[in-house]
Amino acid sequence: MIQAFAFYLFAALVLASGAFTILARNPVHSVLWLILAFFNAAGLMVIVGAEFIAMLLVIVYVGAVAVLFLFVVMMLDIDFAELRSGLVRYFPLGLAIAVVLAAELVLGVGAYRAGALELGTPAAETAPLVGEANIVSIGALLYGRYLFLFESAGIILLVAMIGAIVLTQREARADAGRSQQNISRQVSRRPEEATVNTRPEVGQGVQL
Amino acid sequence: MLLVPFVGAIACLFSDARAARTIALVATLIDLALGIVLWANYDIGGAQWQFVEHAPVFASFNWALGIDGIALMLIVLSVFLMPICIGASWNAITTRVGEYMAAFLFMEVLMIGVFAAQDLFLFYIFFEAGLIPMYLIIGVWGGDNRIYASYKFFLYTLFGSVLMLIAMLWMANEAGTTYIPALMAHDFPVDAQNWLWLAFFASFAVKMPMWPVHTWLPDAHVQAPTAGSVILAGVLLKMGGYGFIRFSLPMFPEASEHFAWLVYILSMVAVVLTSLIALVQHDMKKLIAYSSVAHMAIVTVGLFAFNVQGIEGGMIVMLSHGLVSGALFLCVGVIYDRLHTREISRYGGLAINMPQYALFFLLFTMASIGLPGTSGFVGEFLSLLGIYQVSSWVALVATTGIILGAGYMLYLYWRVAFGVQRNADAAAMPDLSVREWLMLGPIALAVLWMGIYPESFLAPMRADIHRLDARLARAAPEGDARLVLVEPTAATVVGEEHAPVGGEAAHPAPAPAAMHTAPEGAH
Amino acid sequence: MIGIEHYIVVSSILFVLGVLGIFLNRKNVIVILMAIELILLSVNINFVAFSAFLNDLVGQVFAMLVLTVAAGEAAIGLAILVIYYRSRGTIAVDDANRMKG
Amino acid sequence: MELTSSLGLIAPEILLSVAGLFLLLVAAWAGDRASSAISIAACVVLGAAFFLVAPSVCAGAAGLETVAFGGQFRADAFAGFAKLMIYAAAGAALVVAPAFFTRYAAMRAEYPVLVLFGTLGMSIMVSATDLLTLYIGLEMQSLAAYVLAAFLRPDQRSAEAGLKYFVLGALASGILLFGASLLYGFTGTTQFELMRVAMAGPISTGTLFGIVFVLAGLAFKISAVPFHMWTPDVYEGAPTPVTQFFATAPKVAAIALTARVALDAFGTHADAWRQVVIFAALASIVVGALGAIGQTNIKRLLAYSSINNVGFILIGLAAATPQGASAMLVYLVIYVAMSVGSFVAVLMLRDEDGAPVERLADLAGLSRTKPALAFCLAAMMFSLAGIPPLFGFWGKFVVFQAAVQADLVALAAIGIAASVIGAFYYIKVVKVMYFDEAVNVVRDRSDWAHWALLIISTALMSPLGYLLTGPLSVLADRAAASLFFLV
Amino acid sequence: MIEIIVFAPLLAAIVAGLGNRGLGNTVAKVVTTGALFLSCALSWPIFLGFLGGTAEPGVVPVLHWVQSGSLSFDWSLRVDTLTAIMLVVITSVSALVHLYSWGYMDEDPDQPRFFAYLSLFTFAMLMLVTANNLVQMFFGWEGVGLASYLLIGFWFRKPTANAAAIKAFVVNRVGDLGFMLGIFGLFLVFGTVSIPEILVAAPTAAGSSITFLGMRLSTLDILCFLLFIGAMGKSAQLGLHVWLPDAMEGPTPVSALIHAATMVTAGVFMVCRLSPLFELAPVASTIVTIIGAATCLFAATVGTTQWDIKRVIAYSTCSQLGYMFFAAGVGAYGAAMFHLFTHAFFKALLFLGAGSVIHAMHHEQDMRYYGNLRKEIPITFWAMMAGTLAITGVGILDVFGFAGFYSKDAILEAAYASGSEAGRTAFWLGAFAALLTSFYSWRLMFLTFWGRPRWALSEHIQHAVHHGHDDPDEANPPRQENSDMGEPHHVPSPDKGDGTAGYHPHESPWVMLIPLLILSVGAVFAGFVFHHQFIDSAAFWNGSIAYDEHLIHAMHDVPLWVKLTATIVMLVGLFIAWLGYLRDTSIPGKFADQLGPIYRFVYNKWYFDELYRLIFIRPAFWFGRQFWHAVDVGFIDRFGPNGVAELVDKGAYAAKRLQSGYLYSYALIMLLGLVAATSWFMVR
Repeated sequence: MIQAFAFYLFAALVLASGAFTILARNPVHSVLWLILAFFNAAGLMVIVGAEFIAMLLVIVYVGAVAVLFLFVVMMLDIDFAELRSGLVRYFPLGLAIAVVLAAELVLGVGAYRAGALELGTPAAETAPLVGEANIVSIGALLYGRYLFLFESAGIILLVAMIGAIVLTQREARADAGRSQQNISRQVSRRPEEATVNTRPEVGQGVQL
Repeated sequence: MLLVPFVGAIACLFSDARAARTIALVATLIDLALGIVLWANYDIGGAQWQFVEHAPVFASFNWALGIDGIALMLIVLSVFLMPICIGASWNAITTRVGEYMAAFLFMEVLMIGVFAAQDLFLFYIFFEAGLIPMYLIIGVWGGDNRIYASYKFFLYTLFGSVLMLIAMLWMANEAGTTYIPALMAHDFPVDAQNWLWLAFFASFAVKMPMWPVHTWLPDAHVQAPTAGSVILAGVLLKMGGYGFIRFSLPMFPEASEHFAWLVYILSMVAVVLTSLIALVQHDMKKLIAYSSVAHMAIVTVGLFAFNVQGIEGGMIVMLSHGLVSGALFLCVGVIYDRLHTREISRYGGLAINMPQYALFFLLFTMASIGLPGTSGFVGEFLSLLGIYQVSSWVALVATTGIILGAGYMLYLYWRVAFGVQRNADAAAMPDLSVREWLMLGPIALAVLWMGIYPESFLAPMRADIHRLDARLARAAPEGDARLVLVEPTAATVVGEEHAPVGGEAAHPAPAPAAMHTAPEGAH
Repeated sequence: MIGIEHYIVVSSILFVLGVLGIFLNRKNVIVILMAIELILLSVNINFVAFSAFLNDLVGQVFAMLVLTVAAGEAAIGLAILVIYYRSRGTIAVDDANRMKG
Repeated sequence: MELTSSLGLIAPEILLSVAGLFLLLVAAWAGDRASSAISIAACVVLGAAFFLVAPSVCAGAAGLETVAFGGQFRADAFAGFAKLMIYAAAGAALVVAPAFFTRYAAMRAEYPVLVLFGTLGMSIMVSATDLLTLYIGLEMQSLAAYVLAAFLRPDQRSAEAGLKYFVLGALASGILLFGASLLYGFTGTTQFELMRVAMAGPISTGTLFGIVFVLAGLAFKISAVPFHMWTPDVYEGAPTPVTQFFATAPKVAAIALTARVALDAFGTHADAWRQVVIFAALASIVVGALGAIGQTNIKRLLAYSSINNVGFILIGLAAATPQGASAMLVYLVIYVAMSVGSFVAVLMLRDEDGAPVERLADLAGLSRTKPALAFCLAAMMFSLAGIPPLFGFWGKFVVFQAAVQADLVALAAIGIAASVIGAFYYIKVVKVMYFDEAVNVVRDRSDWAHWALLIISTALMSPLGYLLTGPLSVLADRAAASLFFLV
Repeated sequence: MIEIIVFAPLLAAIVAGLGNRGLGNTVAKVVTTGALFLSCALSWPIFLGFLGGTAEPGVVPVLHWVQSGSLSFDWSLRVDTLTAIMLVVITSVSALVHLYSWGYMDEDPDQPRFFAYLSLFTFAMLMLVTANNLVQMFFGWEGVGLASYLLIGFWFRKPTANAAAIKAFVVNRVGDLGFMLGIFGLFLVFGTVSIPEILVAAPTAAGSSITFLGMRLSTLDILCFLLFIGAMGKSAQLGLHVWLPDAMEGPTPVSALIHAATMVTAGVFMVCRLSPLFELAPVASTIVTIIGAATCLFAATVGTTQWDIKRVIAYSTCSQLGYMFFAAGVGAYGAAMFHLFTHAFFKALLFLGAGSVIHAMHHEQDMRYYGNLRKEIPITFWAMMAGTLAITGVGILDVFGFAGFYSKDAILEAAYASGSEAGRTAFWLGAFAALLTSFYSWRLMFLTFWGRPRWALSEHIQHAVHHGHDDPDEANPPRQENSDMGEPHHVPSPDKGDGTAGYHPHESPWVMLIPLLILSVGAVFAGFVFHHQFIDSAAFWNGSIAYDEHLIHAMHDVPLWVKLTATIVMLVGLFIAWLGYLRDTSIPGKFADQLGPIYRFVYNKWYFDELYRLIFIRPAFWFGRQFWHAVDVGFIDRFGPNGVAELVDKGAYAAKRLQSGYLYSYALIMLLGLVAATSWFMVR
């Protein structure tokens, strides 16, 4: 009962905030709605017992991605007054198509036609480990069976990193010294050189 | 034979104008010599396929060459016309000579290849590849409206042939071989034949060209340089006819019979319509181009007469038309080189200042209208004779072509060679040069030779055409005979009277028993 | 009891919302990026739900990978957005039609 | 044990990733000065990977011994064949890049690294036998590609290209993922093989939707109509070497992947998806041809051309037979060679300032000013149009042959008839080069690397290419057989 | 021997033609004329051999020609009685015409060409008559057509000459259409094109029927009819006669040779050659009879009103050919051939005489500007007189007659004797035509040689007088008086000085007069000498034509009035001519005024030319233009290539529009595709 209530609550919220995400005029609001959507989705996941993914969702998305969005929105400092969300020419058509798609998905996939949904039978080796927490089972899979993909996903992140840097890095060579990174100096730096133990008095700031 | 022009072409690409001309001429002459050797060594009545080269190249592709008499004749025609074309372009082409000559030599390779190919796809490759050099020839060295013409030529013919490719693929799949002789003996299911036939027809009809897909021809001819027109009319159009003989008829005899009415109707329309159109042309090349359409219609009726005379006639018309229309285009080129216009009205009275030219022009005009003693007659006569045995209506309409043909050609001749000299510049044109003599002379001789002693040309083809005929007869035994003899009253007739309708023979000459003078059929 | 179909319906609608977001919006590219995140979210819901109902963890692994990739994607998308904004001075969707035809 | 053999099977991928990481370090240390060296090194790595893969292709590797990681990955001859093409194409994209970027002072050391990682992604794609692997490979490739498209930062068009590519790409992968999730849910597995087994028998609507969504997502990657919309814009906007890369390697990967998904995972329901594929094929041919006609930009024209070509490839897919798969591979080889040739030729077109020439009109009279270049480009165009005896014809030929053998005569007929429309714009390029008055825009001298590539591809396209048909057919047949587990 | 006869002219033609101006006039003339006299000299012994019954028919093979399936024919030369007659006629007249042309064409710069054409013509004609198969006959048939075309258009600077040449060729081609179809049909029926084989096999086909153009017709009738169409074209029978008068644009010797003596008789020859076939085709024979008779009458009526001297003779030729045909039609092939034979002499004579007159009158051809030439050119006059006597058939029964007397009488008798309805009709028409013949022939004589000189009004004469006689460009005279322009524009006023304008016609040179004299001899005696063999001797024909004994007997048994008819009508015609053109020259004018419409109808040649122009030529051009612009350009191109191109362009435009550059529309289209696919599966 509680479960059902929670489900409907989360589901309604996730849909509502999703809708507001795309409808909000101010991108900052959109981001905030998006965050709300993520939270609710995480809630949905918790209901079915996927705590790890739910946590991940909150941490990665809310903590990183959404903040990144916010950051960019702020950084670009766009004149939001100008960015009133207008409707595209094909809006009615698009809406109609979207509705049709939704209906088809709901009808076709949701199996309201045939009552119970026939699901496939999973392979045994990927079933959750008996008696272990969700996170343990996933971890075992990731580092065992799906090692290759896990590593590859790492490379994807690397690529994303390189890409983001390559694209956004300002041409800094002209004004050398501003932010040129000297990796060897960084690496070869020793704690003694870098840190000083000070004991400042209360009320006094650190001398830098 | 394929190698010589190919090497020549490569050489031409990298040489300057003068060298290119020489190389091209030498290459084509060598090929001509080879062609003559081929002819001389051809064993008339021997095996159907001679000089066979066969090399499996890869999975479904084979390098298979070989000729029969029909192909031999067309190859000889090609190699015969090539040096003349080179000659025709000797002075007329001044830009990018090397490439021009290379294009022509490539054309030669491809033309010979088409006629010699014994593999379905090899044939297709040669058939299609001809588009490229021709496209360039028209487009680069053509007249004012060359781009439209070259496009039209290219796309029209391409569209025709791609359908053929599908049919070929299907055939290869069905028959399990791409070897043409094997396919010629393969019996395709009758209902499939219809589709295959139509697909092939699309290609060959465009190439031929038959009405109503002929409209690329006048444009292409008009815009092409002289030598291009010569090759176009002389050889390329023959590919269509050759295709009919090599593919449509032997491979799909039933379908050929089934669609013969279509061919007849289109041909009849073509004969009358294009002749009338030719009558009102102002542009010489256009006129000749339209006349080509009319002549090719005679070819098609001949080929689809399903008897020996018709097919042989069709072949001879093709050969003859190759020579004659080529020569006519050369004639146009001769004066075009001097005055740079093809407007008929700009000329007149050329017989006064160019009597030799007028003589040649006259000869070719006469050959074009099928005067007996010239090549045109033998072919037309045989074709029409052939078709008459199938349908007197078709024969009647097709034969009106000889009236209309006489009309427009003589009208042309009048306006160009006769009459008064209307323009001073036209009147001042010098007569034929030695080079032009060398171009027109051999064709003239060949035209007369073919007219007076066509046996030289008929003999190599005879065995093959008989085979073709036999195949047609076996597969299409229905009574083409709308023309039927009956012996209702004949008290004089002794012996058995057999049913006149259709009967057992493809030929409608079921001579009544008493008529011993009439040999039974042609087989 | 909440069945799998409920989840599918939710995720389907969310998916469609995301898709709508892409072409509903003509002024702001960032919102489009967010719409894409919505789509991915719907996918994740799907995966997790299926995973749970199938009693199979692959779905969750998949969802995790999707999360990872989505993060990278977001980074790159934003980076592209930034350079686009730098070069054009706008992020309006309507303006991104220098190339067409 | 299993892990060891699996690692052996992914040796090329390991090589690529290790090399990528190493070169990234080098790039980070040495900066952009080392970009040429890194490019060369990347090329070497690609070459090495090429030769690592080659034996399995030659041997026609197939069967269980090619399966790695419990069915997520398969290094069979089919994948190998595709990988060979991908590596070669990526190498070509690397070779041509420096000369191009130098002009903008935009040659970054990261370029070869990104190409390498992109290649790694594709490599994973073509070997993927699991939706997870598929997704990872796809995204790795895509992310690299998004970055590459926007690589020329100062150029507004490049940024716009990157943006469009990214947004639509993300949408497409969203669609694909949604489909994947449905498939997972309704079949209970993400492995192709198991999926095929699970799908046997009557098909549920959910699975069907999954199939459609997955194929739609893949159709985006291969830019099949109606998921092609990004192609012209991205091809035009992206830096030319990148465009060349896009037109070749990712396309190969995506097509190989699509083929594997369609034939392996959905193999039991070929009838179900065939209609969609046929529609996409014909629509691609027609739209590609029509779209190209009005173009004035060569790169855009080639983009439409690639859409057009994809249509033909899909005809091979629609056959859903080993012959069809083999034909696809053969076509791909030819297509890659033609595309490389064409784009290299485009790269070689520069005005006297060295700025690239992209307008069709500027080609006018090229045959006078740069006869060799014009000749090569003309050969490419005729080849793309599929006119024998150029090699492009062979590709179309095998594809249609496969279609006819699969009794798709009508499809083949319509497709080949529509190809005539395509011929129109190819010969239009030739027309501009050969028939129009010279405008003398193209002046700059070209890099030797360009020439080398151009000559190689022209030689391939020339009738000499037919010499290759024998081995090519054999290899493609083996590769296709491995896809179908037929040995 | 026969080879030499046939091929000597060909060789000469080649030599003269290729040598052209390089060779010089004299060489060309000598070569060609020499070759012709050689042929002629060799022909007469053959003819005499058959006359004496010593020669046997034979076939000389020359060269294999065509072998196609069961069809096979060779080049070969056949000699029998019929051929021998034609050989003599052709070679003799041709040789004389060659000779005559020495004088007539003396001032022309293109003489080698002219003589080459003439010899070429002779060769073709000889091929025609020696043909052993229909195809070779067709070769000759077309060959003479070509030569005729060339010779009519010899003065090619004149548009009328060109038009006439083309007209001649094209109209002949219409006939050839029939001929070819006839050949095809014969091959279809008999499986051969060899004439003897066909004739042998012909009786077996009698009574059979055949489907032609969907109609079931008697085999031999339809085939003979088709062949006869060919003959009609060549022999200028009613309907296809229109080219013959216009052919007078050619030089006069040409008219004499081709359009009087030889080529135009090819049709008659063909019918006679195939006479056994025609014998078996009663319906076709009837048609031949009727057409022949109708032509005979028609041409004669037109001939009475023409002013151009050559046109009068041309229509006269046409008319005489009609006689020959209806003779053949009623079965009197011998008579037809006989008339052909005699006609060759006297008509050639008349033409050459007319040429001589024209020569004398400085290329003036309008008889209204002649008059009183009797005294100026006496030899020509007497020669013309002989010809006129021959054509009008002057003679006394059983005593002596000029050539036409025997042949024409024989024809009329045969027509009467045949007993058929058509034969009777032909008889009466022929008789009336004979009256007209007499009238127009004497009219011609009177206008030309009697009366007062009326030369002064002639532009030609004035031109000559004012510019000196030997005007250098006389060879290509300006457009000549063309009498079909309507009413005579100036009726010569009788007294304007002496009407001579100071011009003195001079007699032609001897090279022209000698042929006249030789032909005069023929015209006078040919009938008398040969009529027994031609008409009465089956042995003479020796099976080369169908010979109907019954008809011959019937001919001899016709009533006396029938036999006298020809003479009587001749006298009546003479009288009328005398009345109208010597006695009171105003009568014709009044007569013409009174019968205005009929006169104009006849004067304008029954409006055949106008009719043909209206229903054939103008529509042909109109349709040509229509088909070109409307069908080819307007329809096929518009909806074919151009239409497709436009469609493609529109599609390209649509594709371009679709590619709007907006992200959302791209996404929309992707989504559309997705929804379409899913919907497809949902509803499927």
